[in-house]
Amino acid sequence: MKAIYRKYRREWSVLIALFVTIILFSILEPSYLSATNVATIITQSVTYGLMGIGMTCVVITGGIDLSVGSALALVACIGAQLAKAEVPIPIWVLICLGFGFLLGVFNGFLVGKLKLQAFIGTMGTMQIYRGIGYVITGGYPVLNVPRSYRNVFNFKLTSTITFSVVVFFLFAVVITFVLKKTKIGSYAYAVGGNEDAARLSGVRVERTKMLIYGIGMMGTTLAALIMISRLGTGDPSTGQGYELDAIAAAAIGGTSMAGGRGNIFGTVIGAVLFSALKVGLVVMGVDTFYQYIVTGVVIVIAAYIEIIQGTMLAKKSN
Amino acid sequence: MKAIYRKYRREWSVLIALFVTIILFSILEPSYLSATNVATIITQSVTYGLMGIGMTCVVITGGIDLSVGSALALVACIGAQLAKAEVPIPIWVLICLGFGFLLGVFNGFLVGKLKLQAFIGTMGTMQIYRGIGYVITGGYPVLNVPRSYRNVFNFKLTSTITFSVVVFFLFAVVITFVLKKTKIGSYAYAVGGNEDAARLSGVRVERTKMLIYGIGMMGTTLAALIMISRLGTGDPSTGQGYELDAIAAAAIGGTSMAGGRGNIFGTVIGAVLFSALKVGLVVMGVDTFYQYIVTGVVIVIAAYIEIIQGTMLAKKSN
Amino acid sequence: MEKYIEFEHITKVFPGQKALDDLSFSVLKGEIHAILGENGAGKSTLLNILHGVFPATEGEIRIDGKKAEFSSIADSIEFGIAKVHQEIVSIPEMTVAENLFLGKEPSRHGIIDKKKMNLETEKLLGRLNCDIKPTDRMGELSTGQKQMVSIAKALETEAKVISFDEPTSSLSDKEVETLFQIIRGLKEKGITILYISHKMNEIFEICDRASILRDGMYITTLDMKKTDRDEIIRAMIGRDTAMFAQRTMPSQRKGEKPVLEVENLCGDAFENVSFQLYSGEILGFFGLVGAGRTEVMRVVFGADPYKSGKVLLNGKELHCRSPRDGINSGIALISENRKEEGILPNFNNMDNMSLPCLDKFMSGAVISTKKKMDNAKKKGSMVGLKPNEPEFMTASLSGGNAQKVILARWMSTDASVMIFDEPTKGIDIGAKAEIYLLMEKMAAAGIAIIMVSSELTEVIGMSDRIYVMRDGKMTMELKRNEFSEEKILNYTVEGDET
Amino acid sequence: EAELPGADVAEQGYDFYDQAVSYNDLKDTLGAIPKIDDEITLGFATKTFENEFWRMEKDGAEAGAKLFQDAGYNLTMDVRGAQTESDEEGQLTLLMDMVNKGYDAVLVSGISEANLVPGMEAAMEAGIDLTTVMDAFTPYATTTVGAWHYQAGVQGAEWIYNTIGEKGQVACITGLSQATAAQARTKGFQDFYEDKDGIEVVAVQNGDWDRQKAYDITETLLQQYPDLAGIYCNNDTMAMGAVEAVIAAGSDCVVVGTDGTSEATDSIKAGELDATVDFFPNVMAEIAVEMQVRKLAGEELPKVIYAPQSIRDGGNVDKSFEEIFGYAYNPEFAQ
Ligand SMILES: Nc1ncnc2c1ncn2[C@@H]1O[C@H](COP(=O)(O)OP(=O)(O)OP(=O)(O)O)[C@@H](O)[C@H]1O
Ligand SMILES: Nc1ncnc2c1ncn2[C@@H]1O[C@H](COP(=O)(O)OP(=O)(O)OP(=O)(O)O)[C@@H](O)[C@H]1O
Ligand SMILES: [Mg+2]
Ligand SMILES: [Mg+2]
Repeated sequence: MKAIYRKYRREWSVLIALFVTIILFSILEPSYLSATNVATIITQSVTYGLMGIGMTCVVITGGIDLSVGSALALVACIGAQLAKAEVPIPIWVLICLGFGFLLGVFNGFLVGKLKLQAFIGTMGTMQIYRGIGYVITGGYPVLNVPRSYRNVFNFKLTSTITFSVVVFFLFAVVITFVLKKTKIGSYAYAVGGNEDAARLSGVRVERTKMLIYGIGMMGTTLAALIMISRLGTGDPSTGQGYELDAIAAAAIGGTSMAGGRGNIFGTVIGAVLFSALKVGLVVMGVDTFYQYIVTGVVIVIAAYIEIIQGTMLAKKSN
Repeated sequence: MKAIYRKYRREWSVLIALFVTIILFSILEPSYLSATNVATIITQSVTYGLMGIGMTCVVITGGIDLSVGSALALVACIGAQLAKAEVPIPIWVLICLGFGFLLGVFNGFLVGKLKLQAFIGTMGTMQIYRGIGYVITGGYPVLNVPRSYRNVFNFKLTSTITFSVVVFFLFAVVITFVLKKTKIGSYAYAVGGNEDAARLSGVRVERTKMLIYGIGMMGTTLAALIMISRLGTGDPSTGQGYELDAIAAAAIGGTSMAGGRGNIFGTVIGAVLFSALKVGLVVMGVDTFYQYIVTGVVIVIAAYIEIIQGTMLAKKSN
Repeated sequence: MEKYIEFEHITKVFPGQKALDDLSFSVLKGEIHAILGENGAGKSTLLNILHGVFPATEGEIRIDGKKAEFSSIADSIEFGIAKVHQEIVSIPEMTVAENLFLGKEPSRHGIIDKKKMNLETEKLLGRLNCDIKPTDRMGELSTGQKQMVSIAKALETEAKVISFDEPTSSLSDKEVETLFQIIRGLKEKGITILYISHKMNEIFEICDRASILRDGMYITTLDMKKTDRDEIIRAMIGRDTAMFAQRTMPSQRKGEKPVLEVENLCGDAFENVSFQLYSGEILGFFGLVGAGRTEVMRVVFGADPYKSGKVLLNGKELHCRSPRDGINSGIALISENRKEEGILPNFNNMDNMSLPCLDKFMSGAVISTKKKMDNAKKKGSMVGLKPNEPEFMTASLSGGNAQKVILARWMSTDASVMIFDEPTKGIDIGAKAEIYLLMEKMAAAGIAIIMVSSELTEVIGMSDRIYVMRDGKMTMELKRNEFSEEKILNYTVEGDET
Repeated sequence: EAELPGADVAEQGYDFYDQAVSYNDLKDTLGAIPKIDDEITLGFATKTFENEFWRMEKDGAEAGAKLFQDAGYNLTMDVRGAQTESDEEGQLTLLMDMVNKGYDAVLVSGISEANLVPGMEAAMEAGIDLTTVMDAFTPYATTTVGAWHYQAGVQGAEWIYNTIGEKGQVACITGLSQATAAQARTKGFQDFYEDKDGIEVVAVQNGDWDRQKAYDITETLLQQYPDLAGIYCNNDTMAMGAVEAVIAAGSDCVVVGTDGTSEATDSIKAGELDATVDFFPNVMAEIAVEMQVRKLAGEELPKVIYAPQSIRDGGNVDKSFEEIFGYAYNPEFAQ
């Protein structure tokens, strides 16, 4: 038990933060825990969660991907255009995923092969992807995606939960598996932990980065497809600043920005925590100006809980 | 000569990128190199440059400060309010600088003392500072700052150059001196280069971080004061996304996001490069959508020039 | 002489691990006091507590009768305690002088006097006979050179106590000699010195007394003049052991054709290096710090590019562009620098061991934890890892045990050519013997072994042949019957080129 | 699949819808507002309060609600804003919350044309009527009460045209946003000059709705085109930045903004900003509330109602709404 606790202490601390948030809100506003509201929280966490999972992969290698918000918009526009062109649905999904993967691989190429700093390289593609999105759409949202395409990710499982939630959890499971059980996952952690040592142990660092940036971008691609489904629109200006939310979900979930450490479960909880917080502030009708302050304070506290958790644990076992 | 070249190769590469940009633009649009236009480029680089210099300090310690955009707005609002309350000018400047310094020190406290990850800690204060700015102003820009205050940083030296440019270069010189010649500067590099080694050598890491985050925020504070001078207004919603521009200026200038490496000269050139690019795109009347793509490509190329520069040099010196 | 440093009932518990257990002894003023014990006995932990790196769980330390409790390293340095750390910790982007004076720069009003700093550095490095410029970037130095700088760093302070945690692990005898002269000079000035080493001859040469730890407990303190090797070793490991670097088997060299041939290889730090390696052979490479041995091995392995020349494996030319290529060809390189190039700090022992050859641990497309674990247990016990727990984080191991994990990693790869760069660096005396035995067994199984080492006794004791390098050039090849310390040392400093 | 209420508007484009009606024309055809005795809860999911425009909308909606309360209606109004200009998910969250809470009708000002879709679908399913106020036209709402963006661009362009003597260089600083309003305003601006030979449109540049960026662009443009005669900005915040740059350069260039925020009108009074296209956001919101109540009472209304908008310059900045349009907003209640 203690061993399990120790192994997952990062996940515990963000779970604690999540529970505290939920309990506080439901004391302050009993309707907070209504079924529809919980469904809203989960549904809203899907976008950040998927993007956060992808970001976690990239951050584990010691990198970062600032282009995900722009890529979200670009994939959404192209996906919406293809859907309006009535591309057969399975091919549509595959093309979009493949395209998203390539956007990620290009980032990985800049960072791994050309050795650009991840921050600056993906800041460049953040602009490039955004620009391409505007150019191909002329700046206008791609409207009226046919229902059949919208239903792919958006059909209702219950009255309030859609298939997108399943996609989210499936993606989380698959990526957890990839990170924990496959070679590429091990290599990702190795590269993030100590790049030189990894290279000397035979890890092909460049290839690993390209693959991982590609895999990570699949999370954003799924988020884009779900966005098309939910909104029926591909909007070239959407997703601005989402990269920070994705990073926040990962970081709150215990992923170290220095690389080598992080896991998907923590990120998922981090995304749900974020969503629970946002929904809570809205349900309570907190003034938007104060929402900033509350959000900021919660981020700091959640991050700090993780730190004191670590210290307390070290003390207790003495 | 060669030694000088090697020592400053990072600065060279960004200088090369700057020259290439300028030459390209002036071929395409001869009026680009007019005296007034050059003055415009320099004037417009002041905000990003000052914030970039501060960011460089923080990044050298291995950190990052995402809160600078919000802090810019907060300091601008408070500065504008104090100016309207007719606080004596020297005291006004000192209070603002001190207040900015404290905002930075608080970030340094979270990162250094509480050991939060810089990314997540300053993402928290980014929200908090923004919220405070809105709350104290009620969301309204603080208008009609008296001329006497506006003239402090904005009086004209020539028909086109204002005092703000002098402030920019003075700040660059002072911070260069601090980083290269003083203990605290040396410690900043040491902490960023290898925090353990620095601590084992007796460097007080926490104190160093608090001070450096504080010093770094002075750049943002000066940018805020200059903004008040130029616009006559303290706007609580300004500065969103400026943190990325500040980081870009630093990174283009050769500062490593991993810490331990970077210098002010590079950042200054990086900021001017950015400004030259922006002005150039406007002067050429490039379509807004394509501006994104061009900007992204220039970022990537400028960063890549630095890399190939480094490799070529390493080869040649053998 | 009076008691100067008193350790009183020191206990230190790490999560899930008791590193020190109610330990008490004292050190006299102005003596050179050795702290001995097996890997993981708690030596570094004890010094780290003394230096304020972390606090003791229980107990206290008194210096000069006063309770010494440092809440940070900066405090202990201010108090006058200096330390050479076991792992080389330096700031690669800064110059040698900046590293040396970090935390205590000569300055006025916070402004650093760089000129003075460089001058002092030059003087200091001169005293240590090292060929390093104050303005060199730290990251460009070889491991041994970095070690010299960290020693210089401790000497430079005006400390009352200086402790050395395995200062000589990458140094050759020549440099060690210089270091000892300096340490004796410090002792004459009345400075108290704590000295950790696994090299028995050093202890006898320089130390006055030795305190011995075993499993975190204090065993005894011995006077070096009244004791001998055997007594010390018994106290350390509780039994007798043959620990001399001595071959137990005759040469296992097989075949007429070399397994590995290197012809006129030129790289960044060496020129025209040629040698042959035969199956079953243990080939020694000796040289002073910075001679270029590490560079040659990195090129052969594929970690660095080369300018010209050839590397042939079993007669076929190799073109290793990356370590992966080297590994796939059956070459393993155990790097000398375990912290920067060896350990993945975020991995546990089994993951650290399995990284180069994950293919071996797959069931289908999935990595099998069980296979990794089995391998880790097996290889861990072969190298005498303590604790031999596959899920223990490698970064929390003692220095010597971390080195053993790296050995175990490369033994997991089934390579046919094993290159050991300073293989016994930091390894305790009992385990050393086991590792020597292991190398012999590998050789007997037909593996070709290169052993780069700065320890002359080890090179002479274990090798079938020895190549000597100096300044990036091969200076001599010696057959076993030609080995002599004198000859070898001659070629390391001023030998003619072969 | 059922046709959405505003599908035909979407087809033609909000700014070009052939059956759109201006409130100025509509008001006389409307009768007294029918009395509703039931309790009414209205929501208003607006954009960010960081922008004064949306705070004015909020004030207007609350003032409108007050009129009804004073007239004896049992009406509650809940106005909430998204956190930032790009907080699309957050705005959806608050719409969802209003739907979950079972409001009778919701006024929406979407950040983008699409970000509120799931919430609006849920609202339709729950039989909650929607009215779009001002921004981001969406076919889910039965009625849209907002500015005629295209016309605003034309008005701004025309004012500049007349002021600078029908010839010279002009420029436009746009906002790039989720809502296509900016593009409609810009198009109106450009279309107006299409056949004006004396005018050269030298630049159309994105200022991101940001004061400092607009300042920088203006500064650059004035260097390149020292004779620049007029700048039209897609909103007032950018206009305020542009005006400072014009003053700093000592240029005679005129600056026209859009929105009619207090900052802009104050600046016009102070003689700095030249003009703005005022949308009278307070009145617009009051009209929207009125229309929503009428719909709840069962009245049929046009799908697109353009709220009153007018150029404000030095000549009429001190005039009230009534002085400008010849009537005061003062709805008539049935007894
Ligand atoms: N940070 C840590 N966390 C957990 N255990 C630790 C940590 N540091 C050291 N230990 C454990 O404490 C014990 C003593 O380690 P220490 O480094 O003091 O050994 P040592 O005597 O210096 O050995 P060596 O000769 O190999 O350097 C070891 O078992 C080690 O695994
Ligand atoms: N990364 C590097 N960049 C530049 N020079 C280097 C680098 N690594 C090593 N050198 C230089 O190459 C020379 C050979 O170093 P190498 O590490 O091969 O020596 P060595 O014989 O293994 O000695 P040591 O025992 O000190 O490791 C040294 O003089 C060193 O300064
Ligand atoms: Mg040790
Ligand atoms: Mg070596």
